[in-house]
Amino acid sequence: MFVYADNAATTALSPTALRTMTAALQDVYGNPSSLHRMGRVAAAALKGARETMAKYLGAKPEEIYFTGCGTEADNWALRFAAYAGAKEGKKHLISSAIEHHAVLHTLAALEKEGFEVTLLPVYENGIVHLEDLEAAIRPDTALVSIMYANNEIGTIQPVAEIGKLCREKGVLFHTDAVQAAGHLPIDVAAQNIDMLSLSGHKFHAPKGVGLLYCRKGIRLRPFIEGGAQERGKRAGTEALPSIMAMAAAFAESCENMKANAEHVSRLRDKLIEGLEKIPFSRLTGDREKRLPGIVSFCFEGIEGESLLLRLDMAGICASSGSACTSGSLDPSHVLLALGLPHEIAHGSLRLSLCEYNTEEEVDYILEQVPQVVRTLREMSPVWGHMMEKYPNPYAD
Amino acid sequence: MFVYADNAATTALSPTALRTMTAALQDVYGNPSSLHRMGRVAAAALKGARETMAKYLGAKPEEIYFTGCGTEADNWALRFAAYAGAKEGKKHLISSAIEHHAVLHTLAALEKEGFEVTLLPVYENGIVHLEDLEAAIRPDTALVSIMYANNEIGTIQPVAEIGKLCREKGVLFHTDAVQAAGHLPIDVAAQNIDMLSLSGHKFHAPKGVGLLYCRKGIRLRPFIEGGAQERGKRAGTEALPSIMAMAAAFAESCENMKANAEHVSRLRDKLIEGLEKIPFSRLTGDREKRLPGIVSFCFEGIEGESLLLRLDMAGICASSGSACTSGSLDPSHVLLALGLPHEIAHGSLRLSLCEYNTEEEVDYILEQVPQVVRTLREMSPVWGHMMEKYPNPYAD
Amino acid sequence: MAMDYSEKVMEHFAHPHNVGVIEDADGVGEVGNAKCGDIMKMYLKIRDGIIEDVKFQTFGCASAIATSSMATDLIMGKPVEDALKLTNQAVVEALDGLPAVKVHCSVLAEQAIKAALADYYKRQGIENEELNARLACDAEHDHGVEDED
Amino acid sequence: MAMDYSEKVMEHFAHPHNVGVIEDADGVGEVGNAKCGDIMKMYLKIRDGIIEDVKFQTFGCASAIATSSMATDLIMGKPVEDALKLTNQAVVEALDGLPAVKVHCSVLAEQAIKAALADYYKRQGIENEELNARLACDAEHDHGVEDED
Ligand SMILES: Cc1ncc(COP(=O)(O)O)c(C=O)c1O
Ligand SMILES: Cc1ncc(COP(=O)(O)O)c(C=O)c1O
Repeated sequence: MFVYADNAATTALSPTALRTMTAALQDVYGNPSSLHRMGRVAAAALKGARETMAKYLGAKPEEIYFTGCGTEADNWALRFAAYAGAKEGKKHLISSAIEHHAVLHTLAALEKEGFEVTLLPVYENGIVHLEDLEAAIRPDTALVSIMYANNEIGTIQPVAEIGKLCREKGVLFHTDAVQAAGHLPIDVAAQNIDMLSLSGHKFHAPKGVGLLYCRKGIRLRPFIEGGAQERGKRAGTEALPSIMAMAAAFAESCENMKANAEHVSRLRDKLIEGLEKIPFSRLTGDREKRLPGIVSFCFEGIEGESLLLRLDMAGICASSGSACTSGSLDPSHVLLALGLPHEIAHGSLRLSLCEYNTEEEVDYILEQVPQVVRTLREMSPVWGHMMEKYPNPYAD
Repeated sequence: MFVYADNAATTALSPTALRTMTAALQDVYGNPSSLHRMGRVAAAALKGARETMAKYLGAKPEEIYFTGCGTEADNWALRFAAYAGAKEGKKHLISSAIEHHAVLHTLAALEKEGFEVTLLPVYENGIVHLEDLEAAIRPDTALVSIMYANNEIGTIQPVAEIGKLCREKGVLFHTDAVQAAGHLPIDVAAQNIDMLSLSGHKFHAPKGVGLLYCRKGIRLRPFIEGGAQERGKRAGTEALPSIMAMAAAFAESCENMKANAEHVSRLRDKLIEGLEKIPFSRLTGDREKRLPGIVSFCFEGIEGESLLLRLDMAGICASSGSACTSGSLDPSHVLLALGLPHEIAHGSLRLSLCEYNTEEEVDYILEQVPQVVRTLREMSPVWGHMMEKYPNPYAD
Repeated sequence: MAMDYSEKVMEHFAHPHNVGVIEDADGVGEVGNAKCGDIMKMYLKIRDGIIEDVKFQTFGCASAIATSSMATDLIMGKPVEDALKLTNQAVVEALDGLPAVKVHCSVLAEQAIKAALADYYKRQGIENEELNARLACDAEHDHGVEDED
Repeated sequence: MAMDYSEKVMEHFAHPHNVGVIEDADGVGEVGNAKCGDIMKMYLKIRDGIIEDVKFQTFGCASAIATSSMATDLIMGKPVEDALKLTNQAVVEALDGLPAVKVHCSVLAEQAIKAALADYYKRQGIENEELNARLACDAEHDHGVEDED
């Protein structure tokens, strides 16, 4: 059996997105900046895609700026807000400890440039506390950037409440909604979101396209300069077929959001229940406030890459926040931010589902994971040491 | 008849690129960073594409950094070189007056940040003089950025000679090869190019993918930060299907470069000869040192947008450097840099061909353009004023 | 960006009405300059206070040609007083709108007609103070690019 | 990036040789630590200076398991002197290479075997100065990520 359960890393194209994309690649090859008929067709398609994205975000078309990926949108939002703030003497930035590297590494770079960064803690369940945010906001705070949903543990942040607080305090609020878009409701106006990043390939659109939403009234400055594309704010010939496919996929995901979420979260909960039966296992991140598709666990005594590759041998595509998957010494900063010790964080597994996954696949995962975990534990000296202290659950 | 003659704006996908792209969109959906089989397939495809691009650039695979467009590559190269130079007290940048806005606007932004910029003149034929460059290089010059070939008038700069001079002077050399790539031979090693930008959609690859070549040994810093993609230098999930299609299209363009150039330049020369017969017309840019596909003219007494839209009505897709196509007051900076007066620069037309264009299409263009020019002149007061001074060539 | 011209604009651009020269015109006006990329020249034939004929020559973009064409349509056969009241908004509306960056063309068309009318008055020995004042103050027409925020 | 493991590595990872515990081992060595994500434990059964049996337990990534497996294969049935000469390069070569970021696993495998041998010597009342020195100096194994420039 083959099971793709790594949808938080990237998704397969939806049939709709594929159809839109292949048609566009053949027929809509004009440059939207060109005045002739091919250009006008392209410009109209671009306009349509912009309107679609805006509609499902609760935004205005002129608040949408297409980018090359979610990371670019994150970099853009942060650097823009930081430099705009600095001009008014505001050099303090607030974010959370479990942001994606697209945010954290940019913040680190800004820190080197003289900005001050506060990273809010997330506690054991992986969610920021509003009181912490309120306490952290200072008169010189230029930006609050808190992700909508986390990519490793799937936890959902109280974005609307954060938006409200930031609006009250007069602080710009950006949210990295790369994992949320297409999976959780977004209404930038109702949620008081000033800027928002998303990336197509997390909701069955192609890789290499994303967007930044920026509320009208904010004098956004370009990050990539050149031609007059995107109202002069983001230069570079638009990746039109990808943009069109993203709009088609986003519309589809939003229209089916409720049904998808029901189906996927049922599978998720079944997986969680099943995997919790594995001894010395623990769910990471809040049980309730999590993305419909994300199941994240740590299994003591084993290491994530081995687990992953053994599952891959069994036909299951998954992911891990283990250091060995990243080539660095430390396991994922997200798992460490939950207060998990290194040795436990190393044994992490993320299964991320989408609406294409089936109950049979979940059953298959539930058959395989316990076996693989047991096999690896049986060759693990760490597990051996643990079994000197605890009764061996595998002893027959 | 329908004739697409705007290939310098963007090209249609080649059948090869389309095939590669649609196959990849369906089958290679894994994230190259993922460890499981889908990720490994994706990583292998990425590696293959990188090797292909490197091979046809005369570069090493580890010198290739994929980007979201040519503009991003230009922005990246310039900002990186400027900031790296500034650390050594070098705050002088050299470029040319006819660069693309991706370069010029970035330079303008850097100027505001305290860098000093020298723009070399290009003279009547649109080509920089080496002596000017040599004279402009100072001990504190951090970068020379000269485009390989110009997008409006097609002129080719003496890149190898510039590279040699820069190497001798110990100055970093970047070239915007967006218009050259796939159409002119590139060998970064032989031509002493330190950094080079290109964009897929100018050689029948999809829009939304480009690359920066950066010579090994230069400590390139990221422009977009986040994940560890592209050896930690360019974060963001790779646009893999687009990258694969770009490699396929680039290989094809390079393999067929000679044959294509022969075919296309024959068409180009026929067009030039034919259009020169139009009274009060002039070719812009050097006659010999120009891209095989670019035909650029100014027709006195008329304005480019009207010309363009009338040609469009006749089924011909073309482009113009007229101010009215850009919404700005001044016509193209490129035409002005040639010393053309505003009123003449406003009457510019660019026809850009590719290997898909045919002789019949050229004949059709040669039938239509003179008619349209004449019609517009007959309703132009400027032409009327001219005809008070000169004998009317249209008088029967 | 690609221009979003209405069908009306494209119609008038493709088949402009009243193109040409009136050799024995009663009033001629030319505005704009080639440096900026648009010049309009209007010719009026006026009898008994009625615009009997109007023709134009235009160097410029599609919307410059279309607004010239529409403006001549709007005043053809009308009393001079009506022509004096022609506004660029009326031209824009009659064309079902113009892209923001092209509105200046309609201003130019209005000015060209007024310049021709001023010329007519002048030849008649009449000083139309109001018209001259208006023309002087319009002269600095704004070609500016839209800035959204 | 996705790891580029050789087929040999994947073979040994999927079906590691000599996994387990030797209850009455003559030498046992454990190196690495859980914080870094890899621990290897080696058990040796030695008779007449020959390694009669060797088993391992490993907590770690695929290459940690594969290098443990390969390292035990390489010393199984060999004289102790040969085992002492085992280098991490030999393990890497026998596995047809390792990704650069994973070479440290082979170092760990070498160290685990040497630690087990040191334990064997100690139990035998023999001080192997050279071996102890080597172990002490290896202890700070480098887990660093490759930096290309
Ligand atoms: C010379 C030149 N440089 C840079 C660019 C920018 O490329 P892209 O639009 O793909 O970002 C272009 C094309 O528009 C170009 O012709
Ligand atoms: C939360 C989050 N932010 C940002 C990104 C970056 O998106 P992309 O890789 O498309 O640039 C990702 C995905 O990798 C993500 O999960």
